[in-house]
Amino acid sequence: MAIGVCRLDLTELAVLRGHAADLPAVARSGGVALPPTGRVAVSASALVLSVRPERWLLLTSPAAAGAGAAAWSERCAGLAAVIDHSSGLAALHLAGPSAREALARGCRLDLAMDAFPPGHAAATSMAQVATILAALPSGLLILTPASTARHLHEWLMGAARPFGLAPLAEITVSTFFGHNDP
Amino acid sequence: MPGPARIGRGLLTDGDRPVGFRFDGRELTALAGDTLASALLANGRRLVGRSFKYHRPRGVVTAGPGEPCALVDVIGSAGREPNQLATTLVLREGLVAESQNRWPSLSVDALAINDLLSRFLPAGFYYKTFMSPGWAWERLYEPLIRRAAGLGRLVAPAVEHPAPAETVHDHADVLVVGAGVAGLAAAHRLGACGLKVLLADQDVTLGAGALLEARAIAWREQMAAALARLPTVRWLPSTTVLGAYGHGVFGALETLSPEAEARFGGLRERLRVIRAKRVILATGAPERLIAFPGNDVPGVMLAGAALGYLRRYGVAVGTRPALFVNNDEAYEALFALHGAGVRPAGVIDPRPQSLAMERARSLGVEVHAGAVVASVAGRRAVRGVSVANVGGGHRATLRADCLLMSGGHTPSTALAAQLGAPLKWQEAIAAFTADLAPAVGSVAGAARGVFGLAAAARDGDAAARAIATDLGRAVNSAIAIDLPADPAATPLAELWEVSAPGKAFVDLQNDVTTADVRLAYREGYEHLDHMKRYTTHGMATDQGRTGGLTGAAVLAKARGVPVSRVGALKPRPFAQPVPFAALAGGEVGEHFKPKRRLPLHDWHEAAGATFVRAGLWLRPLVYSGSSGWEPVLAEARAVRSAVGITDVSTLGKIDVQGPDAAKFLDFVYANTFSTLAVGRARYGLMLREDGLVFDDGTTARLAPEHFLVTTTTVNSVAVLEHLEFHLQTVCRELDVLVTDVGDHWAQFAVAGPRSREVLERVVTGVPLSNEAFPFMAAGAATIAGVAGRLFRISFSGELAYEVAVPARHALEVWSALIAAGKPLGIRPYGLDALNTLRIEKGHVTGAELNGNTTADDLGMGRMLKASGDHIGRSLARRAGLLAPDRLQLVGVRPVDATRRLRNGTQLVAASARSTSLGYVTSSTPSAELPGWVGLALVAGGRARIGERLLGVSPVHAETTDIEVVSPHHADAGNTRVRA
Amino acid sequence: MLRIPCPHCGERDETEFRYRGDAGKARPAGDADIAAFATYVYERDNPLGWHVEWWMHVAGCRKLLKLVRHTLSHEIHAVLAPDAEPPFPPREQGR
Amino acid sequence: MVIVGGGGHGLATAYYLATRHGITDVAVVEKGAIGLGNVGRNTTFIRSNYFHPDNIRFYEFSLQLWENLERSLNFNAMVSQRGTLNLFHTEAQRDLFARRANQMRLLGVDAEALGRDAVKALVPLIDLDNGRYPVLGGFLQPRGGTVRHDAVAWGYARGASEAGVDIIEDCEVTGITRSGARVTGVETTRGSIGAETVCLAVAGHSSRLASMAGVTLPIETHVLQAFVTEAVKPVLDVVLTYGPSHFYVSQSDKGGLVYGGALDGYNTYGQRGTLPMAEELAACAVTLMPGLARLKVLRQWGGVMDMTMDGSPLITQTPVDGLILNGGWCYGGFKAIPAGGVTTAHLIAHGSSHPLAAHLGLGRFAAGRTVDERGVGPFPWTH
Repeated sequence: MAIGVCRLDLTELAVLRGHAADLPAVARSGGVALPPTGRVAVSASALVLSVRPERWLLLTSPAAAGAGAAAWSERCAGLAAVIDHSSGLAALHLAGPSAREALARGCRLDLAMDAFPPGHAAATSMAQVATILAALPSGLLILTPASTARHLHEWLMGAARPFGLAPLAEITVSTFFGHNDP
Repeated sequence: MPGPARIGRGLLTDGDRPVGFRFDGRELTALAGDTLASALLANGRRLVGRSFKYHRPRGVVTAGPGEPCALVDVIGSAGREPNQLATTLVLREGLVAESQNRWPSLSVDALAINDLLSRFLPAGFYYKTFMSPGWAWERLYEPLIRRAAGLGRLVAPAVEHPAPAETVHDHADVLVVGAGVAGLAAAHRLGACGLKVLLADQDVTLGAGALLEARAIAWREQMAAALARLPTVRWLPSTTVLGAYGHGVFGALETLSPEAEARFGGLRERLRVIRAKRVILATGAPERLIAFPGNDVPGVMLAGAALGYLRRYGVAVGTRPALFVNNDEAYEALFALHGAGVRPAGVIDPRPQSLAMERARSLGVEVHAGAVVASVAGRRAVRGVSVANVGGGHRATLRADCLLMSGGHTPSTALAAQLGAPLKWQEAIAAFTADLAPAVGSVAGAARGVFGLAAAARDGDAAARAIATDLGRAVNSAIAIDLPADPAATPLAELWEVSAPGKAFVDLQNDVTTADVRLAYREGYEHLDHMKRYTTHGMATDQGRTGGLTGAAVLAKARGVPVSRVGALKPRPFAQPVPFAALAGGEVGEHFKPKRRLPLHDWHEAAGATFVRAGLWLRPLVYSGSSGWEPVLAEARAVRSAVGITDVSTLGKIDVQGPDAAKFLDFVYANTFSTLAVGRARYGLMLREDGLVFDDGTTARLAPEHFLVTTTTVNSVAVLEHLEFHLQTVCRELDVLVTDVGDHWAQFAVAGPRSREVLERVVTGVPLSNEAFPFMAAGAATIAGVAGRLFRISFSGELAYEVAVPARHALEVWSALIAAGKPLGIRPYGLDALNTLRIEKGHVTGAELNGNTTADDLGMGRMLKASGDHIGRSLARRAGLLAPDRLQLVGVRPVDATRRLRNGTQLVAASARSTSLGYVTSSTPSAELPGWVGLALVAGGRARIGERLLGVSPVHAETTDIEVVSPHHADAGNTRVRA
Repeated sequence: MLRIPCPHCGERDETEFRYRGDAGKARPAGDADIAAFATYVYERDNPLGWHVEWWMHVAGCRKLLKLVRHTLSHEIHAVLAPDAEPPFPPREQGR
Repeated sequence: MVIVGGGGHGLATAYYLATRHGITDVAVVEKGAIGLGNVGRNTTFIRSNYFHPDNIRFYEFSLQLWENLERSLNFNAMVSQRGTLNLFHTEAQRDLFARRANQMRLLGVDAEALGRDAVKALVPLIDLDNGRYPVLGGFLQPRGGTVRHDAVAWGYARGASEAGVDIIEDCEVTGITRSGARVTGVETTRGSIGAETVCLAVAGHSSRLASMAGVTLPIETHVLQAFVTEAVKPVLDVVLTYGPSHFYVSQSDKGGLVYGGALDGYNTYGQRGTLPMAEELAACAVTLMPGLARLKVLRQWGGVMDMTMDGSPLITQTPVDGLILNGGWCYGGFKAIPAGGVTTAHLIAHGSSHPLAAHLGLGRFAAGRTVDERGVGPFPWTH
């Protein structure tokens, strides 16, 4: 299996009271669709996932500091709080047939393909660290707080070793854009 | 065939692969697939250990995980591992094992004198003896007892790195515990229905009882092949389900095969945490002993064990076995040995007649019906048995070299009981069984008293069908799982003990005898739990698996009640002793807790920082490898005299947005935030609802409906939860969103009289003059080209700014600040210097915000808002929290400036040296003043400013004259921060 | 170990949640007296039986849940939104 | 009078009522068999190292009673003063322990500061530099130690019984009767018993019993787990505590390591253990003492603790006249048995608090005089 480090920007949209119905249209104007809680949606320029009710994480290619969040802030003014997590969360990508088996060494969720198929997303903790998992056709994307990213990465390397580990690669998140859910 | 007692092919041994091992220094050879027990028996070794209390010679009693006696120390790369079960320890080339609890050697054990002294060492002897003279318990008896304690000896390995370990999380529709016939049938049925099944069994192979009876071998092979074809069934061999934890959660210990061990880098076991919608407990019914004099002599073992050694390993446990049983099932051992050419010495059975007895007679075996074993000849090995009539009276003496016993079978009810199932007494098998509620699962096969292989298979299938239906699966009735019909059997006759002179054991490992149980009863310990605690019955590593119920029956008899009235002991996890390493998993040592690292961790490391572990964080303490205060004071003085820079990214940062954000902050803080102007920051104090201080920090208003709250490092998680909790309960009507942004922002304090000059060189877009950007100003700024935020706040007491930028730009901004400050003498400072600076300034941290202080105690009583509700408002007004003698924050200094202060020093009046008036919370050598300065909490402290007290630290043998002063040692007028 | 069916995330191990105490109590009005607040903050019904209580899904959706849980059997009868009234009392079960 | 609860505190209270106050018209009623509640399922530590001077005095009194217990009871409770060693791994912890030890010494109680070398010499198994939370030193109370828990219940029961107290087993209290604001007796599964004074000493069941008299307590019931390993030859000669996970451990005379940690974190009456706690504590054990890796854990169990809102106990009158409470012991009840018995007996006999237990009344909460050793506030699951 292969563990890749992803460079990406993350912007969170959190709906203000009474505006849940308005946000999807605004999101569409920004080129993304908002999936329901527990799901990932892919558009031409972003992955959007939701693991908290009425909150979405937009994953886009890296830009200047805060630029993505600033654009969304303008778009969503009065409808949603917009929070930049680009530096707050680190992203790893796991590919290969053993990835889910390796993750079962620390993940308490059922990651079997039928229980967590591509298109699903979940927040949980793994190796004592907060994580957000997204199942993509290419593998699993893991978001984790920047301060514990090294801990999680070290842990993942250890868990993956018995399954064979490909050299570390840097992956751009745009690789995943445009691949629709199966 | 290595070993004189190996008389045929075993199902599990490979006759072509000899394996060498060493026991008590002797080189021996056995076969691949052997356990240490089968290997020793194959080599004719009977004596394998000494008992706990009496040091009596002991041999192998079982062929599985319930073994009470055959415990050994294994010596290898993992050190000396005590109490390994020879009966489950799979032999590997070069294994080194030693017997335990004997000195100087197994055959000559000096402490065996305890056996002769045993008249003076009955159960409970500790409580009544060893009392005189008064000093003797602690100085003489207890040390002696402790030296004699334990069985094996633990010696840690001399390796530096912990062995690999891991915990695996499993999910299934149904967990089937036990891969005997009932479990196999159940797993097969469930798998055929498409359900996800985990089939866990402690054995290395499938089959259990089916392995032991020749007529079931073909069925077992068919079953194994069928299961292998079912994609949703996963068999976990060598996996013991340790405990049932409710809500479908089970813990299991998997012991890896040598092949798997190699693949996983030397991993020996893994802990499995299994979650299943339903469970089928097909855990079988272990055989139990009979308590008769000499039932512990090496060579006395359970009948089923002898059968196991023959079938599994091709080992005959003796050349002339006698059988002492009360049930027909146990005769299978005799028939099998007979079939393999071993001539039995005879059968002793308390029943007047039975079908199995008839069959034994027909094979020409001498059968003593209506008889019991009254004694065993031999000490280190069985030489013969003395047979008596059930009603008493000697009947015969048999020459035998082993004695196979069976007092019946006791269903394994531990897991069911842990799931809350009540126990029911079953007269037919003289044992308890338990049933599960359908929503939990079911018990199947021998575990619920259904004996006979065909009957157990049908039972397992029925349980599986019911569960499959319950889980909404169609059941295909075309699948047949039938076994050859079970032979007819005569029911057992209850037989727990034989009354005859001599020690008859109910707990072989803890050396508990029937006499001990009766003594406990006579002493008043008639409750089963009391008897257990008094005698230690059932408390050994085997948890009373072979004799637990027997002991209860002996107690019942003493009390004159049926066994069912005495009940059973509460079975607690674990079903099998679990190595710490396996329970601990991989997150140990360095990885015991995650390390939170600063965005600039590598920079700090390269700069020579010594790190301190602050909760999960690693923070630079001082940029020096050497201890002592000099490097710290050099850093602090740089801040006081020029400029310093420190990484404060560990502070909690919470984004608060929404129309009601200000209103919300007014409620969660004890002071007001709605009046804060955009572009300004304010120090805030949060209380708990009980009125005591919870946390403090600076909060900035970035926009009318957008605030940034900062928290202390240590409370960042708790404060976020506190805010979220109140937003979802008491403040439910408020439209506010709070979001953790702690890791997104790297934050640096640039502090010192020349800090403005540094900032002016890197900040664009914000004029930094005192008028344009005064103390407590806050706002967006571009720092070294990076969009970030700037706050004019100060923890050090100097003119200072905090710079916040997205963490991925931390290095470029930090580097730019250092480069800009270089001509001004900037230097990085660590937590120690930060602490020095804040103590001098009288700022509080966790040492003062200790959960027992009020705002007023800390000198901040005036901050509390006069009107309006807030958390903690009401209870802060309780009399006890307003009392004038409360501990209040003050400054302290040694009167003699050459003396040091020490945290935790108690403060007393010279006139009343045993009455604490308070204590030193924080202290440091001062960067600004001569000598040490400190903060303290002192009773009525503010009124004592100017007084002298004694600082006493008896644990350091120190007494110091202390002057109570204002907590603001430096810049009491607070002019620097506004410069 | 509890498995708590989070309405937003599905069934999760108890280790993902933080217990926040008795949910059967309401904070007194801000101007209530000390005695009322002392009762609110310190006294607990602490029943052996069904208990309405707060759990926050800190490792998941971070939502606060109101559970109706049996304090002996640990059976979870209901998982509700914070403002929902618990369906109380559920059927009693044996001790 | 009736004492509800045949555990350590109930039996000790009965014993001291009879032997110190001559009150023998006492019935101890126990719903099951005596000594099988918390007194029979705890980890048996005794010590008097506390922060609050009032707590130090109270627990020191208890420790001194332990030291003379076998003499007074003529029953060997196997008091073993092998020392209690609190390790610290941060400077903040060191400061707290120093403050506590100094306060103890002011009151004449033994306490010593140990450096790393001394810690290592005392406990060779410790890996001082374990990587995650290196041990910086320790504080030792040499007179701390362990007691054989079952013997305590049995010894007090025997002593009380010999002094004339009735101990009634298999007798569950189903109601507390009142006449106005006064207690008049108890109803039990074996009939009614009239009494002028009813003392509750039922640990985790305090709330349940008090509610029968219409009293609501500042108590939640939580489980504390404990574990024991297989018996091995001596490897640990002191009672040891280590901050992360609140891990504590000692080796019993029989050879098993007895250990435990923090509360599970939610209220429960279920006396059982959980898997996450077993994993957490094992990880802590192996981190602190890697040499334990191959030692095997035998059993886990749980006891239900009467956790108060400030972590300190209650020896108190209640709003109902004649109803006395000995409870709220949190997980510290075992070590307090002798002092709890003496001071509760005093309260019953004199109608006023024993001077050493005056700070343990119910009124402290509303008055704002809580005795919160750790400063965590009214969140009992965090105490």
